[in-house]
Amino acid sequence: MTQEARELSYAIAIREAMGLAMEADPTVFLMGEDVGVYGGAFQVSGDLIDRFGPERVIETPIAELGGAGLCVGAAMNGMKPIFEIQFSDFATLALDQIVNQAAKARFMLGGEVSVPLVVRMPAGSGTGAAAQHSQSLEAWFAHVPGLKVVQPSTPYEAKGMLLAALEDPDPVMVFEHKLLYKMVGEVPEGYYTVPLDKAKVVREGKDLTIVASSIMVHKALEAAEKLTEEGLDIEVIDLRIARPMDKQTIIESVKKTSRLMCVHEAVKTLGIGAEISAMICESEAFDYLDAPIVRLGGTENPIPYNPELEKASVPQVPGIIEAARDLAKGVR
Amino acid sequence: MTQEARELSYAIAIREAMGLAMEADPTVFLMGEDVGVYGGAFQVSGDLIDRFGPERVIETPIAELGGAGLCVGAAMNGMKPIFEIQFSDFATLALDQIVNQAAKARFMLGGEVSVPLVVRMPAGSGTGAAAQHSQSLEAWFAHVPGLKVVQPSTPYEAKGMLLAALEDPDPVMVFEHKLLYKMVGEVPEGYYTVPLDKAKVVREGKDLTIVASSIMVHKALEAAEKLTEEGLDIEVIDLRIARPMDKQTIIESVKKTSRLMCVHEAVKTLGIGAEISAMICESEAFDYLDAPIVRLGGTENPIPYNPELEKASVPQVPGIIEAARDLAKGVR
Amino acid sequence: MARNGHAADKGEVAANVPFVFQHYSRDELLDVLYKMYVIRRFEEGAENSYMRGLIHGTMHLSIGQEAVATGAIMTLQENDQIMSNHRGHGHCVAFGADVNRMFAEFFGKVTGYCKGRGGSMHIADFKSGNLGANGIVGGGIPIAVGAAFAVKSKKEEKVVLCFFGDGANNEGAFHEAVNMAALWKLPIVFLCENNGYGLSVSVARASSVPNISDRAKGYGIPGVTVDGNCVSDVAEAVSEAVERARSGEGPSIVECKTYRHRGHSKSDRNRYRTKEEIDDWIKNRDPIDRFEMELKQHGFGSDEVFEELRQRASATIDGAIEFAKNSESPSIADVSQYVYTEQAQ
Amino acid sequence: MARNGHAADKGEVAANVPFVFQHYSRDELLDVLYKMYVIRRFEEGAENSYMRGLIHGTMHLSIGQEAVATGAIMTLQENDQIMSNHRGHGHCVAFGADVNRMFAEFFGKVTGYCKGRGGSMHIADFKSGNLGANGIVGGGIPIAVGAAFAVKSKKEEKVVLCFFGDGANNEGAFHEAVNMAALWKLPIVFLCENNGYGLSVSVARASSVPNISDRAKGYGIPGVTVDGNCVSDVAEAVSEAVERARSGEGPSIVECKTYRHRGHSKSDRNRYRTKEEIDDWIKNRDPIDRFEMELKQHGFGSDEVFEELRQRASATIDGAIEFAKNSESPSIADVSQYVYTEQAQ
Ligand SMILES: Cc1ncc(C[n+]2csc(CCOP(=O)(O)OP(=O)(O)O)c2C)c(N)n1
Ligand SMILES: Cc1ncc(C[n+]2csc(CCOP(=O)(O)OP(=O)(O)O)c2C)c(N)n1
Ligand SMILES: [Mg+2]
Ligand SMILES: [Mg+2]
Repeated sequence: MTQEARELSYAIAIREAMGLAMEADPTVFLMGEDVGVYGGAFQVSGDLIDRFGPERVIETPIAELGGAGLCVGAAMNGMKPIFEIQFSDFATLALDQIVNQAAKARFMLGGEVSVPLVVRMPAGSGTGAAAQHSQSLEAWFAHVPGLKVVQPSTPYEAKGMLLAALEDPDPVMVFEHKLLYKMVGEVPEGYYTVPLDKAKVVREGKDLTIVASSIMVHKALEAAEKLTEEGLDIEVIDLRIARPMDKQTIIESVKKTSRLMCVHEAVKTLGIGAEISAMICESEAFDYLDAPIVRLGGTENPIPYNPELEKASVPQVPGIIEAARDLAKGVR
Repeated sequence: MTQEARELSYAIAIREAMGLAMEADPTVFLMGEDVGVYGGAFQVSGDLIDRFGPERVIETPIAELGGAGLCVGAAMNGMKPIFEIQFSDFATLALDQIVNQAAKARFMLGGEVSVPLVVRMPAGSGTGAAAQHSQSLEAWFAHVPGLKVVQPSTPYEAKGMLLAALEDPDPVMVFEHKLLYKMVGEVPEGYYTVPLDKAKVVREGKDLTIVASSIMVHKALEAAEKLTEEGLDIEVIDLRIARPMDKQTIIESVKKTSRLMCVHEAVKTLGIGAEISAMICESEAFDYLDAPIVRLGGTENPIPYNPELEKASVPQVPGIIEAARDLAKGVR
Repeated sequence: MARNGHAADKGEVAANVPFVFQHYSRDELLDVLYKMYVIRRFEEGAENSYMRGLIHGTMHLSIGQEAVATGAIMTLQENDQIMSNHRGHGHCVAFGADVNRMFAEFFGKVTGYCKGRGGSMHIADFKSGNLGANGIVGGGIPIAVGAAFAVKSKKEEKVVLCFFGDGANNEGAFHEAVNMAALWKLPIVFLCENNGYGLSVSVARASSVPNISDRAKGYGIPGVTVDGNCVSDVAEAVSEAVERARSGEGPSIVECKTYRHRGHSKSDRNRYRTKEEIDDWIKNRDPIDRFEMELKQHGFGSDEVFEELRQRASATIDGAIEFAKNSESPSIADVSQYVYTEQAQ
Repeated sequence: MARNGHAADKGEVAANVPFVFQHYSRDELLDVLYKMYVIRRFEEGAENSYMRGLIHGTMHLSIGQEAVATGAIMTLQENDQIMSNHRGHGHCVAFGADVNRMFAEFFGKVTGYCKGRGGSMHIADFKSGNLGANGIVGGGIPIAVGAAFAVKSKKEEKVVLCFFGDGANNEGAFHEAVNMAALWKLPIVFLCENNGYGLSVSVARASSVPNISDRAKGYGIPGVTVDGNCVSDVAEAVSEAVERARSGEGPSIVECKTYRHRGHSKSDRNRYRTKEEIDDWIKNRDPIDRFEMELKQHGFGSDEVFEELRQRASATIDGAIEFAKNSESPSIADVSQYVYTEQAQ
């Protein structure tokens, strides 16, 4: 297949990845609520049901724990399940199977089994769906040895990381941001993978490093662009993978810029920014820091329904600009 | 009642707290698996069933999600439930009720309801119970606005913090360390509370601050004691509450000692040490740091069954000594 | 209102007179009809406001299911409680909520039931005993059982009526909660509003039994299935279950077969249902049409009476939308308010 | 071994001859008895090693339940799979595991099935088709259904036999998994080992139905209850369910009523059971005594034959304990091994 680039939406890029994987490997299947004729709550599976039929695109009853467990068992028996949890908030119902079973099975069985399970979860706020449909819970999963946790920020990453996840022998949690589903971007045709262990410098700069994840990458880039007007040259890193974290890329950047800011949508306390900050403090980059590390994250509340409050609950471009300006200009 | 001190075990101190609360307030009840005639998996409820009968000490079927939900509903309807989850690992099954319901109900309903739920969970490793019965998951809960998360480290705290939790109008998660249940210590008679917003300096020192939680407080104290032989004067803080974190006590200490180490049993990545480290970096204490902040936490694996591997998976006294020595002596 | 009124004395009546006509007065039944109108107008008003961009987020309309909410709730007594779910506007209205505050909530205003923090999926009227909608399918079921547990603990006389969908019965939460309620004979009624689909998945493709009430056999409790578009059938089955619950005999499952006229939520293209099926339910099986007809048959109303009630309902909803529009938005500075209970120092 | 052998041809036999004596040869049945002995000795050996401090952690002994594991597993064919649970030693042995590697696991040695990482609660013999024990009550049930899903997807002939306890049936995982298995007619048999208690809570205090097999009605699948201390009754019910599963008709629940002679785990003071009850089961209803008697009645064995098998079982277990003792412990440096699959670079 050619690797020619076209523009695709994030949702369709994911669908394309699933389709390619299912074509190539008969053990791949998609399971989840409303993934069939409905095409998925966010229209990600779309027409896969027409292409692969109900034996490979399986609509479950509303039963997240059971569905996850089914996928764990199928994975142990040689299949490669893609389990879609309709909103990542509902992973709270499936955590026993993900954390106690999938993540630990290989270890508990002394390496006798692998669980090649991919869990896809729409996450994040911005749709007015309030507190039980808007959380960003990736930090929970990143706290769990045995899991890999990825957060694609573009259609390109969405496709390539999902294909990589499907090649991976271990359980991979894919957090897809709902507001990105409609984002359009270049996506090569055919099969390619984006490795699951590398962050990506998406904008080079020398004054300040922003490590952002998921949708915040775009907000950070926008802020960085605006700040060029003020003469600031900001480096932006797309974290891409929350576990295992690519420490080296961040360390190198901080050694260059001497200033670090982390931006994520999850609640600030114990969000991934905490780990990045602590990790940098432990690393050789600590000595290069010219200012304290700054974290921007969600405010300490559930996501509210009111749209203005909702926006105020997660970092936005003006806030990033302000924080970056303060950080870049203030010298300690 | 007199406030005379006696020696009690951690388990019995908890039982005493439950008994006092149940005597004082008819809306308090204890619910959980095997909390009745069996006396609880760790013999914490003990004879409460004899004292208060099966209407207030309620054995549930094995159904953590349902049990948690029942307690949420009872709390909304004016009761004060103590829900015992037999091992904190099984909270994975109850998280929807804890995180999506209990933690958010007040917020989602605009302050119209409170959920005065106390969840008690035996946590931690050291009993040879392997990967699904040994986790330390408090960081997950500390990431959730709406919850309070406490980790009593002594019989005194166990009783006083549980009584405080039962006075609290909001959901409080109490992580009890299994290996502490038999620990004996001074416990005043009668009713007293330990406030749920203050860490505690358990040993004063000037060379280095160790912030430890739960059982690690004792290991840190032991390490500190040993290091006096080497002329080191170590301050040890018992974090006590993972959410809301008492930042001020830690900041003050770091301003004094200029060196910080965090020790917890949970997996290091995204354990509470990450938050402490990041918080200090953001605080005025950053400028006082003479060395990078060090974190000691669980290794990046599930808890293994083999006892030597199990021990190697969480911080132990020799490791704390070594890390503290390095940190205290190395100057950057 | 029927909910707060008393059922008419049982007298000697012909066996074929439907339950509600035996037990409720004309005024009470017209009030039920009025509530059905209000629900219908409410949902239409919400839909319209949504389409005009005045309401954001998502919402689940109960148009076509009005007989379940009203028929079930009319059997309750003053202090009884309900647990609603994501498709809860009708429950809320039937239970007597103030539609002004409901609309204000949808508009995200401080005058809303949740002060703009909850929206449609978390609408509640806690103080009156509506324990609230829930964004988690099945999530309310254990909570409702817990509410019933508290009722029993406190030796109160209340009953909790717990609404859930046909899709929800496949969640583990349902199983765990129903088992405990049955085991401990708690004062609760499990009311399954079976509208044929859980989002896009039909009952036949989601549940291994033809009727959700069949699940009752696995718990050793009564289970019945009734026509959910018939106010009287709903009320009859629910009142029996409520009586059972109140007298300490424990829970029942009452399954009400109904249909939602609209899509699941805003973004539904209805690819999983045929146009014929939808049209049939709208044209031939509308619960409001049916109840009007029955009222007429029993001489309890006329087109004029109905029209007047309809007008009143419309005016109420128009007023509610105005109220909502004119209410204040919450202040952004208060974004983290209500996370914890404010405690006196 | 019976599991790998073929059932004897059905011939003309008297109707009152128990199932296994109609369908299995003398050698096969003596092998079943032998396995029961091995399980019993295994558990005694484990208990003893535990008491002597050679094994740490916790374990759940199946003494008294040997007829369930052996009677159920003898009906399986070569490639069939089982899902075990926390009380899984007997399942593992009956399925043909190497007791040396089992003991080595309990001793935390690298020669153990889990290389010392899992211990009793995670003992598995994955490559042979024992998908493993589980520390989460009910946790294995959806996994077993998933295994059966894979079997069906790949159009294999296998059946999955899923063991779970009476306590586990109250978990939501049970409900969700059984519903899906029933809905999709997956090749699985749900075998409830009802030993009367989930830890300290009796079935009557935990489940709202008298028999766990009653739950089957709520899923529209067959449910039977048999004497779990009778090898033949277990084998008969399970083989019917296995046949049904294999022929594509879907799952069943087979409930086997049995009893554990020991406490729930190491630390159980048995306050929830009377001494009389325990003694009755030990003295009058021991599954091994009973099977011995039946074998004798059918002329398939004698005290001498049994004694020889017992000796052999004891020797096997003694050897296993020696093997375990003499095996190496894992290296501490490898503490984080097996978290992720090692991938060729
Ligand atoms: C735990 C959970 N899973 C999935 C969803 C997404 N979801 C919302 S409503 C719904 C369908 C519910 O079906 P049913 O219970 O029949 O109620 P209905 O919408 O038909 O009224 C689904 C799948 C959810 N909100 N919560
Ligand atoms: C999810 C979960 N809840 C609770 C426990 C603690 N626990 C272990 S075994 C057990 C009893 C299980 O009873 P049953 O299913 O009847 O099996 P049995 O022990 O009787 O063989 C309990 C409560 C657990 N391991 N997992
Ligand atoms: Mg429905
Ligand atoms: Mg049992």
